[in-house]
Amino acid sequence: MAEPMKIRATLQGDVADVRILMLHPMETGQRKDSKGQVVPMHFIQSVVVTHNGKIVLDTQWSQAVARNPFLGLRVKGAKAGDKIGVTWVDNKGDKRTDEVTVTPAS
Amino acid sequence: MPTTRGGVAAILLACLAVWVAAPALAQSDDPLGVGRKMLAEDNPGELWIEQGKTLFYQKRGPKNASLEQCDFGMGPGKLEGAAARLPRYFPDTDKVQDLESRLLTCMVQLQGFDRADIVKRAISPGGSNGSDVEALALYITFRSNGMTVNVSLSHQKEYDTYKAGEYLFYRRSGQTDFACVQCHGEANKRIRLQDLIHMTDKKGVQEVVSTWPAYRGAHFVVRTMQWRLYDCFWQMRLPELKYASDASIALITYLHYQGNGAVITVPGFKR
Amino acid sequence: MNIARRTFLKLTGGAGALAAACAAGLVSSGRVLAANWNKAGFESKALADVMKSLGANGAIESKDIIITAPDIAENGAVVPVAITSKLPNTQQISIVAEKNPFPLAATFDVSGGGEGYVSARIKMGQTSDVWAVVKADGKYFTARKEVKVTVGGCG
Amino acid sequence: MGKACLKWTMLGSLALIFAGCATYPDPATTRQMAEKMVSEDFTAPAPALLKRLVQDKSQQICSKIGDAKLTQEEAAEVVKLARASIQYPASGKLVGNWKIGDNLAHDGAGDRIQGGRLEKRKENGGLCQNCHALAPGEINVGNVGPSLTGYGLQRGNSEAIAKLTYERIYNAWAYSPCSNMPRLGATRHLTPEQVTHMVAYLLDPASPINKR
Repeated sequence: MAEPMKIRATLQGDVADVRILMLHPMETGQRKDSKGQVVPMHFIQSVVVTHNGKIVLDTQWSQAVARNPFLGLRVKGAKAGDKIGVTWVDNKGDKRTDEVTVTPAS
Repeated sequence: MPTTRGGVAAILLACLAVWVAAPALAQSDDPLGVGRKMLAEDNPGELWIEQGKTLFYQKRGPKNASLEQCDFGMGPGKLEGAAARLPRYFPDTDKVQDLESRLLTCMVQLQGFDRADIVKRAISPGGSNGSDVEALALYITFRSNGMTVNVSLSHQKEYDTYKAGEYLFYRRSGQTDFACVQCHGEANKRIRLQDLIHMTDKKGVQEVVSTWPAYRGAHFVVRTMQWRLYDCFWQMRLPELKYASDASIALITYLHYQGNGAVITVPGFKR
Repeated sequence: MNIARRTFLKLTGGAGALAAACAAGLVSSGRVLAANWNKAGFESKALADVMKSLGANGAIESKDIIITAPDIAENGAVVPVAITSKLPNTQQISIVAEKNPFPLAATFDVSGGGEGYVSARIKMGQTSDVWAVVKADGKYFTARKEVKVTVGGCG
Repeated sequence: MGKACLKWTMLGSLALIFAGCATYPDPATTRQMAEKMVSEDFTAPAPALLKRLVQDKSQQICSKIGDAKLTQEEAAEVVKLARASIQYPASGKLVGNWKIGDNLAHDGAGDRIQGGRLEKRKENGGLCQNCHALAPGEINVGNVGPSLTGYGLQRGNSEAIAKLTYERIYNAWAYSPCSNMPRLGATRHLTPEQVTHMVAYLLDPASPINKR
């Protein structure tokens, strides 16, 4: 089962600074394990970020995105308490959705 | 000492690649700094904190017990500030213990795990999801975040351990004639591009004792202080340092006492 | 532990290993493609083909695109790249590592309140120009920056 | 801490209450305890490899703690032992092949022990790149030791320089007792032949290290 993401959404003026960390192997399909077996390709292909349910960023990734991926973005017109949702889907069909609320700058 | 790795072919390839390209180092004052800062700002090590917390409170092992009764020196289950005061002397084991050796004691005594078995898995394969001990060590240290390292010497065994650690820090051996101090005794030194922390300097040693466990970028997992020491001895061409051994605890006691006053900020981020 | 080291070798053991990692073939059975996943673009081996797949032929260089990335990356397996587009009505940002076997690393469609800014981390097999390809107001623009890749664990 | 403890001791009667008041052990006790750790807390795939932990006379002398200084007598002894250790290649030729030396200088592997195994290599790397700047413009080089860029340009390649260079690589302590530089030949990390190749790499005008 996919592990939870770590999402930070911090308000800076009317822009939410969103930083997302995901736990994922992002296997290229070329690497061999300790027994010499090729580890099958396994990578996140799509990450969709929503602001109060409305899509603000729709990404397509290749296996060239680094392991345990990071995604940073900024959302205009945000206010404290707004919901930021993130969903990723990988090439095996595994998916994970997490949601946080936008917090005021500390 | 930072580590070096790679198969022969890979090394030669890599070195040649760098060397053929041979661009001037000084495009900006710190050509590596931008990347280091960007990586450290969003540290994947944070993904292991929850995992460590879950492992700590879950009933596990042959005795089906959580670690809530584990005493890291502040009383059973009291984690706030506990890591900041380790290593310390524990009367029940009659030993000075660092965080990881104490954790082992609890996993064996409270949960009934086999010590040798935990030790075998303690340092996880690079590119894996990490080991239980790595996640637990991070979570327990994380509960001291923002607190000041405050290791005290009062029991005779604490004095003894500290002094043994100091001795080992300066003890040269093996075919490289290295002790720790050969790489960590001066400011602004590097092994290839990797900065070497100046550990005979207060600020340097404080950086060491306040940033482990850390996410090791090149391994994609959280590494601990025990791993850091193990890896140094590997690179020095010396035999393998036993996990949670007295020698490791002595070195950790020496460094942490030297680093008193540092503010714990984990997980650290290492290249 | 030896497993740790060996696995590691295969992860980031050197330029050769990294190049191989980045050269991963895209032929694999049973994978689930996201509906809009730019298969042609991600399977392109040359920058020109990537541009074509994005519909970005004839894109012009723009000073309004800023690439933030290290001059020297210590670890080619994790190269941070942030792209800021000040172009009005930025709709899409792509990150392309020119000398990777498959150069197109990621494409970001910006909509709603999304700003012209994304930050990610990519794998790079060798020293290369990193391109930002930006679609704004229906037109395509580019910027590039060289990132030198040293393999930190060399020797 | 130790000092505070002594003060208590000086308070006489209080010292009785805190009988055995803890304090730093003396150097001999420390040494004994630490050496016991060294003998018990490391593993190796073969007993011979454990011997790497055993210090030779020079290493013992060179393990000064903290700011302690080497005495003149100690320095002289280290130099004497170092001089006696130097062996020359059977061929008598001190300058080998700079191309081989170049590879060696950029090779940091060999002889490490992990997971119960000794790293298998035909020969050990020369480790130079880890600590020294080498050819002009090389990025991935260390600075623990002095820069070697232009080494031959500055010194020429006379026989005397070749001998000095050979000896400094074979056993640096013959010239700089207890310096950080490993005694690469004397500790058998490198063979005399390998050292000659590194001498060539440093001195040959065609070597990249001497490119302007």
